Amino acid sequence: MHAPVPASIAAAGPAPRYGWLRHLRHVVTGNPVTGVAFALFLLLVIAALFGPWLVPYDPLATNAAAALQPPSAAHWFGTDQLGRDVLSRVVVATRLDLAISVAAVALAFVAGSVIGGLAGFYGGWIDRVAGRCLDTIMAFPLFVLAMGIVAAAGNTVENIVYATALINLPFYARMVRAEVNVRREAGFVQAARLSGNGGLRILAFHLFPNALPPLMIQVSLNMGWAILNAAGLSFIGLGVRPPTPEWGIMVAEGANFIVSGEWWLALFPGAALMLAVFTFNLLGDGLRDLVDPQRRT
Amino acid sequence: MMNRRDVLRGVSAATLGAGVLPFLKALPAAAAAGDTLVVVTGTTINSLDLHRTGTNRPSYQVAVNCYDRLLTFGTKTMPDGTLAYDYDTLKPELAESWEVAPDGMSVVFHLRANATFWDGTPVTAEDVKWSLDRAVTVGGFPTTQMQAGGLTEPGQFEAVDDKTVRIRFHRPSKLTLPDLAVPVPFIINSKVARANATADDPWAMEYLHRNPAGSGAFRVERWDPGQQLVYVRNDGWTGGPLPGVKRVIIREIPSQATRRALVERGDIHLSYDIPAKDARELAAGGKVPVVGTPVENCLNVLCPNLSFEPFRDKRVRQAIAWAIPYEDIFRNAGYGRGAPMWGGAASSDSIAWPQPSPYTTDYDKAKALLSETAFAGGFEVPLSFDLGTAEWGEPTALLIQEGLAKIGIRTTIDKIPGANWRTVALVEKKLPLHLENFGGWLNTPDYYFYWAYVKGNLFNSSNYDDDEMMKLVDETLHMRMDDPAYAPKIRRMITKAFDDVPRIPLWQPSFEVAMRPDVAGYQFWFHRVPDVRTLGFRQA
Amino acid sequence: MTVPPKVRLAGRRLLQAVPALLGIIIITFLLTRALPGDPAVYFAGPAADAASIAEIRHRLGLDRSLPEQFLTYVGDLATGNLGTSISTGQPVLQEIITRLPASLELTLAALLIAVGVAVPLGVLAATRPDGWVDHACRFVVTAGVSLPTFFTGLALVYVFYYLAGWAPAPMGRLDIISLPPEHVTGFYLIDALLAGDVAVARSVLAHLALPALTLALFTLAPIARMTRAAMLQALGSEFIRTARAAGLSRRRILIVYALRNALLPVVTTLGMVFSFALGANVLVEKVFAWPGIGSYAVEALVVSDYAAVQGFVLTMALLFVLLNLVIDLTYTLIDPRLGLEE
Amino acid sequence: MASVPLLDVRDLTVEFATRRGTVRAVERVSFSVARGETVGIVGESGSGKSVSSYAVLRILDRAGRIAEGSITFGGVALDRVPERTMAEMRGREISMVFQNPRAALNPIRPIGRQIEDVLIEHALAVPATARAMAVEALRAVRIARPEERYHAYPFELSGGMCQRVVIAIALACRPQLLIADEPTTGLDVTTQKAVMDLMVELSRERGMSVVLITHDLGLAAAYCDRIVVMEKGAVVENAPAAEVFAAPRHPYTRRLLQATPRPEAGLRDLLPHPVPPPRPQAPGAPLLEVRDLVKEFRGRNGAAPFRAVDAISFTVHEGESLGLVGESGCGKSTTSAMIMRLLDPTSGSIRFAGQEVGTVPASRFARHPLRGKLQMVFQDPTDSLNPRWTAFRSIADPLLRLGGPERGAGRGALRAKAEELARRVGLPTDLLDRFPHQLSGGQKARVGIARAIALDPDLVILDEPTAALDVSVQAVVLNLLADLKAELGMSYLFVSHDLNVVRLVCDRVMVMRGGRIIEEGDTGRILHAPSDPYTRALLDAIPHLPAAAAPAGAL
Repeated sequence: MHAPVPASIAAAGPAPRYGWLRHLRHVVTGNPVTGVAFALFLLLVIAALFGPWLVPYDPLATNAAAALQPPSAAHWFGTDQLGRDVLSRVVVATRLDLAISVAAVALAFVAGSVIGGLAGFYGGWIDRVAGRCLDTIMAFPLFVLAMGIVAAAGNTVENIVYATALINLPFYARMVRAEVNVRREAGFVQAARLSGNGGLRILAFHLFPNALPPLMIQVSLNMGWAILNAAGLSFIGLGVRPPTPEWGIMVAEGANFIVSGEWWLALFPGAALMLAVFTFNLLGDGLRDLVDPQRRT
Repeated sequence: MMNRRDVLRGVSAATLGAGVLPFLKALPAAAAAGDTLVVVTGTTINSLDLHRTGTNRPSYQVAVNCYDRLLTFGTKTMPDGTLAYDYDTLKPELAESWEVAPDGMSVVFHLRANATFWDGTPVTAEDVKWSLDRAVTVGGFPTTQMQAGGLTEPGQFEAVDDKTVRIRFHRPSKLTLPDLAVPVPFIINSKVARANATADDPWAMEYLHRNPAGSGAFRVERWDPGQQLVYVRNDGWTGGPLPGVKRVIIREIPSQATRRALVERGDIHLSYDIPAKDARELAAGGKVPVVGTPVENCLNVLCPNLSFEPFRDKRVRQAIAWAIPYEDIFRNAGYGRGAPMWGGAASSDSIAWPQPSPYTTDYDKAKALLSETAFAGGFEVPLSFDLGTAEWGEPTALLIQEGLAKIGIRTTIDKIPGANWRTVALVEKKLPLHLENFGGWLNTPDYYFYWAYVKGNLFNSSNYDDDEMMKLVDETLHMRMDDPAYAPKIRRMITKAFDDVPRIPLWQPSFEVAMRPDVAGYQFWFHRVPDVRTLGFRQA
Repeated sequence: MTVPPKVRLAGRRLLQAVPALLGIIIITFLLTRALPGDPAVYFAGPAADAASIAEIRHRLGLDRSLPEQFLTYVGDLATGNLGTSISTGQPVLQEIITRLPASLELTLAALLIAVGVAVPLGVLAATRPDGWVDHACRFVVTAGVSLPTFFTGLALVYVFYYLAGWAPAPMGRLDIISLPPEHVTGFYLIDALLAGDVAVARSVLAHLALPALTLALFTLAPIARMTRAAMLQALGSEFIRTARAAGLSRRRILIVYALRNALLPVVTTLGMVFSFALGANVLVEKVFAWPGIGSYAVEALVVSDYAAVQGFVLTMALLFVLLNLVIDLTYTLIDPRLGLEE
Repeated sequence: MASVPLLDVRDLTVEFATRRGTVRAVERVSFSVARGETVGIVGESGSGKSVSSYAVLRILDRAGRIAEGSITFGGVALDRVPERTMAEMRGREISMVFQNPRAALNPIRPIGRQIEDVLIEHALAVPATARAMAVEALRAVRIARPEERYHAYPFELSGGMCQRVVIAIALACRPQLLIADEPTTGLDVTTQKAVMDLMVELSRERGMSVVLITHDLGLAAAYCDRIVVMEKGAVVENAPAAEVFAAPRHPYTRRLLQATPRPEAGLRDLLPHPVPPPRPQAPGAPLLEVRDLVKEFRGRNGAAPFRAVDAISFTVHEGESLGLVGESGCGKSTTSAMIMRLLDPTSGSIRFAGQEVGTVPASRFARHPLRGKLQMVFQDPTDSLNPRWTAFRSIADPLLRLGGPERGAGRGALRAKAEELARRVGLPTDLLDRFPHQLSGGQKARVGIARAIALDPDLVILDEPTAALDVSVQAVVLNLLADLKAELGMSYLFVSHDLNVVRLVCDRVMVMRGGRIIEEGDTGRILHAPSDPYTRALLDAIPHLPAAAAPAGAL
C-alpha cells in the first residue's frame, strides 16, 4: 500500500457485530485460496474421522493372490506386495498422520509459547538461558536431531511426535519471544499494569493472544513439516511400526518400487501426503485471519 | 597417458585414499571399455583387514580378492548351469600340495615355489606361520572362526622350511581343512607387516587396515571409504588362472532402487546381492541375466524364544509351526526364489541340510495343539525382525502376524535397528519371537546345529537347551561324514529339531546377482561377498 | 573505543556461540549414549563370546561411568581427536574432512538454484499481490515443499535417468571413468574448473543437477515466501513512497530501495533454510549415493557408531555457528544500523 | 493573478476499491496553485487532503484510482500523460515531502546516495558529478558539515535533520512545485519552526510553489498565501489566507477555527456551542509529593550512566491540574512512568496520599491498595488498547482486577458499570462491543479515559492525551477531561509538549528540559512572562492563528 487508505474508509460505516461463524465464513469466502484450503482440510478431517468406515477393504488384510496389482476397478489405487488395498490404506492412514502432526505441533506450540513468552516478557537471565537452549537445538540440522532422538528412544509413534515437537519448538519460542518482546512496553500493556494485572496475567491474556496471528502461519507450516518429517524417518527405517498404515512409510517403501514399475505404491500415498502438506501450508493465511480480530471488518 | 599410468602403478599402498591420484583425471578410455568391470553393492567396506576388530562382513572381500589362503574350494556347476563353489573339493591356492599325516593329527603343506607377494618377495613358510598365528591370536571373529576348525594356538603352526608348513591338530576334525579355505586364514606379507608393526600393535593392525600386503590376484588401487574400492589385477598371481579383467570397481550405492536402475540400464556390470523381488522380475524380463543360488546351510526361520513362558511348551511351538502361511510367505516375501522348506516327509531318511520340515499350513491342527496347552485362548507377543533384513523380514512378519491371529496369538511387529539387533537378539537373546537367517560357512549339518541349537551359542537365539541335542552335536561336529555313526546321529538331530521346533524353517533363501549379459564367470560363494577373481567378459 | 563496533559485534556473536556449543557437546554425548545397541557387540563381530565382548568394551572405555566417559570425550575433543568410526573404520575427522565438501557442494548448489528461482518469484509475487502470478507462485513453491525429498529424488531419477536417459547414473559425484580433480577446495566443480578440465567439470555438473534440483525444490518455498512478505513490507514502507515521489525508476525502486531492505529477513531465512537443507541432505544423499556427511550420519546412526555420530553432529554445530556468524556479518554489511545501536 | 496557474486541479474524484465496494475518498475537488504561491490544504483526518496530493503525483495506492477530473501542471495534463512521462515529472517538476521523515528515508542507504539517486535518475548529474551536487543539496538545507553527513545513515540523524534531508531530496532537481504533506507533524515545536522556515526560505529563493498539507490551522496561517479547507473529501472553502481567518465562510471552517487552541481562548471557547465552565476546584492538601526523583539508565558498553530524570521535586495538590511540558527526550515520560509505578526510580521519594510509594517495586505495585488510585490516560489511543479486546473488555479489565463491589457482582453488574462509564465519557454504549480498529480516534481516546477513571482514581496522569486527535476532537476531549476532573474530584498531571493545550487545562505548569525542571509557576505567568529563555523559545515556536481569526465567542 503506497498511500494510506483514508481513515474514513478504514473505520467508516457502522461495523456490524460479527459472530465467530460469520467471521469464519467471511475468511473462507474472502480469499479463494483459503476457501480451497479449508475445503481440503475438511476432506482430510472427514477421512480421519470416518476413514475406517469409508474404505472398501480392510487396510491390514493381505491377499497373497492379488499382490502388486495396478490400479483397477476393484482396487482404485492398486495393491501392495502383500495384496493389501492401497486406497484403503491411504484413507485409513489419514487419522494417524493428522494425529502425529497435530500432536507434535500442539506440543511444540504450547511448550514453545511458554518458554518464548517468559523469555520475551521477563528478559534478563531467563531470556539468556532460554535463548542459549534454543540456539543449541537450532544448531542441529533439524532432521538429524529428530533422527537421533527417535533412534535413541525407539521408533514409536510417541517418540516421533516428541522428536518432531522438539525440533519445532524453537520456532515457536523465538516467534513468541519476539512478538512479546516488541509489545512489552506497549501502551496497552502499561494500561493493563495500571488495571492491576500481574506480570503473568499480562503475558497470558494481553501479550500472548497478540502473538497468535503470525503463530498461526507457523502452525500451518509445521503441520506439513511434521508429516514430512515422519515420512523421512520412515525412509531411513525409523517410522511407525508395520502394519499400521502411514503415508510416510508407504511412500518410503513404495519409492523402492518405482523403478520396477509399481508406481502406484508410492504415487498415491505420496499424493495424499502432498495434499495434506499442501493443505496445511495454504491454510496458514486463513488461520491467521481467523484468529486476528483486526480482520473482522 | 602412459606416464600417468606408470605413476598410478607406482603409487605406494601406503598413500591410498581419496585424492591420491592427482595426476590422473580419468582412467584410460580403453580400460574403461574392456578392461574394467563395475560391481555395485549396497554395503560399505570398512576395513581392508579382515582380522581387525570391527571389520564388517562386506569387507571380507578384500581377504578373498587380495590375499591367498593355503587352500580354496573347487567349483561345481549347479543344475541350472550356474557356477558355485564346491564344499566337497579342496583345491590348492598358495599350497601346491598337502599331506595329512597317517595318524590324522597333522598336515604338511608345500608352498608354490614361484609364489610371490606384490612386492616381488617370495611367499615363505614364515609368512604363513605369522599369518595363521595372527588369526588365532587377535581375538574376535577370526579367532572364533579358527577355533571352529580346531585351530586355537600359534603352537599348532610350524615352518618346517622355507616352503613347508606343518599344522598340528588337537583332535582330528573334518572341519579343519575346509576351515583353512574360508577367507579368515589368509596369508600376509609378514616382512611388510612386521616393518609396520609397533610395540602396541605387534600384528600391524593399523597398517594393514588401510594397506593390504598380500599375494592375491588383485591389489587395492584406491579406497574411498563409503564410496568405492578399486581393484587392479596382480599380473604375477600364481594362485589360480589370471583374472579376465584388469580392474574391478566396487561401487557402494545405498539405494536399492538406484542399483536396480543402474543394472537395468547397463551402466554397471554386476549388481551384487539383489532383493528377491528384483531377481524374479529381472529374470522374467530376460534382458538382465540373474543368477540365484540357494544359500547352502542357511535358512530363514521363525524363532520362538524358550525363555518366554508360552514357548516353553513344545505344543505351542508346534502350533505356531502349523499356523504359518508358508506358501504366501514364499511367494510374497521370498518371491519364489530359493527353496521351500515346509511340507516335507513326516520322517526323513535324508541327512541333507537344510531339508523341508514336516509342517504345512493347517490352522485346525494348530488350534487343536494350542487348545491342549495352557494358552488355549491365545496370548500376545511382539514379533521382531532386523531392520537390515526388512526386505523379506517385513512381509514375512506381516503374513505370520495374520496367520497367528487365526489361532488367537496376537502379535505386534517390532523393527529392530541393525545395531541393536545383534545385542538383543543374539547376545542377550531376549526377543520372544523373531525372524532369523543364520547360515553356516562350513557346509555340514552339524556345523549349523552347533551354532543354532546349542545352549549359549550365538545363533541359538531361541535359548534352546536340550541335553540330547548337545550330545549329538558334540559327537558329530568333528566326526568324518563317512563315519557309519554319522548319518544316524544327524538323522536323529534333524528329527529332534523338527519335533522341538525351537526354530521354525520358512524357506531357504537364494543369493541373487544380476549382471549385464556380457559378464561371465560369476560364481557363488558361501561367504556371500564378491569374489571378483573369476569375473570377466564374455567373448564376442 | 579502539575496536571497531562491527568487529566487536562479530566477537560478541562468537562468544554467544560458546554456551550453545557446550550444550551441543553435552546433548550429543548423551544422545549417542542413549542409542540402542552395544558398540562393543558390534565391534566384536559375529561369533564373539562374552569374554571378547567385555574385553572390547573395556578397550573402548564403555565400562566406565558416564561422567568419566564424558571427560575423556571432552579431552579427546580438545586435542582434535574425534575418534574412529566403527562403520567405515576411518578416523572420524578425516571422514568428515573428505565428505563435508560433497555435502556443502550439494547444499550450496541447491541453495543457489533456490535463491535464483525463489527470490525473483517472490519479488514478482510481491509486485502483484493477490494477482494470478502471486497465486501461481504460491501454488508452485508450496507443491515443491509438500513432497518428501526422497520421493522427489527417486521420481526425478526415474524420469530423467531411467526413462529419458538424460541424467547420468545416480552414483555419486562423478562418472565411474572420471577421477576426482585435484583437491583444492574439495568442491569438485570448482576444482575441475581450476584444473581447467572441462570434461570433468561437465560430468560433475551433470551429477550435481538432479540432487541439487531435488533439494532446491524443497527449499524454494520458505525463500519465496519470505521474499514476498519482506518485499510487500518494504514496498509498503514510506521511503518507497518518497522514492516514487522523487521519480525514481521502477527498477531502481524495486531493486535498490525495496529489495535491499527486504534482503535482511531473507538472509535470516536463508540461514534457516540451510539448516533444513542439510537435514534433507541426509535423505537426498541416500537416494543419489552422494558421498556426503548426511549419508554417513544415517549409516552411523543405524549402527550406533558413537564417534561418527558425535563427530557429525559437532561438525554440523560448528558449521552452524559459522553460518550464523556469516549471516550476522552479512546483516551488518546490509544494515548499517547494526553494530552501532542496540 | 490572472496568469495561468502552475497547478490546476479540476473536479478531481478519487476512488478506492475496498472489500465493501468502491469508496470515494475525494469527490470533485478543485483548487489551483499559482507560481510562487504557497497554498495550504487544511483538514482533519479523513478529509482527503493527502489523497488529493497523491493523486496529483499519481502515487496512489494500487487500490486507488483517479475516477474523474483533470490535473493540469504547467499545461501538461498529468492525469493523461503516460506513466513514463509522469515518472520524469516526479521529483523534477513536482516534489513531495512527507510526514515522519525518518521513515521516509531508505534506512540502509547513505543519505548522500539517496540524493544522488534522484539527481542521476533525472539526468541532472552523472555519477562523477553527483556527489558534489548531493553535498551541495545538503548544504542548501543548512546541514552542517555536509561532506561528512553525505555518508550518514538516517538513523544517525535527528528527526529534524532527517526532514531536511527529505527536503534536500525533494528540492535536489529544483522542482517548480513542492507538496509538503504534514512535514512537521511529530517534530518538536522548535524543530518544526526551523524546518518550516527553511522550506519557506528555499521556496522563495527558487520561486517555487508550495502546497502545504496540514491539520494545523496555526501552521497554515503562519506560512500560506491561500487556504483550501477540506472536509470529508470535498473542498468547503478556498480563499486567500487572510480572508479565511478574518471571515470564514463555511461553517466547518468556522468550527475548525474555533476548536483550534489560541492564546486568548479558554477551554470552553473551543466548543461550537456555549457550555457553562466546569466548577472550579480549590486546590486542597498535597496529594503527590515528589522529592529529588532521579532515574539513571545504565550506559552502553561502559559509557557513563545517563540521567533521564535529574533530581526533580514537585507537588500536586488535591483537585489541581499540573502541567508538565517539554520536548521529546526531556524526561517527562520517564517521570510519569515512575510516578505511575511502572518504573522504579534510582533514588528520591514519591509520596502519594501520604504514603511512600516510590519504594514499592513496580513489579509488585499491581497488587498495592493504591494501584487503583493512580491511573493514566495514554498518548496513543491505538497503542494503549489491546487490539484483541473489545472496548467493553478494556474498560472492564480494571474493574475485574481491582474493582470493589463490581468484581464479584457478575457480568450484569459489570456491564452496567461499564456502560455507565461509557456514558460518562460520551461513548455510545453500542460501541462497547467493538474492537479498537473499528473505532475512530476520538472513540478510542474515550475508551482510554473510561478505563482510567473506572476505579475512581485520585490522580490521573494525562500523557499527551490529545496528541493523536484532530483539533475538533481534541477540543471535546479536553473539555471532557476538565468536566470529569470536576465531577470526580481528581487531580491531573498533564504531560504535553504543547503549551497551548496545557494552558487550557492546567493551573500550574512545569517546563522540563534535560531531565530537570527549569521553570515552574502559574500558567498565566509562564505564558506571558516566562523567565527562562528556553520557555520563551518554546512559546515563540508555536504557530498562532492571526489574532483576527479568533471567532469572538460562539457564533
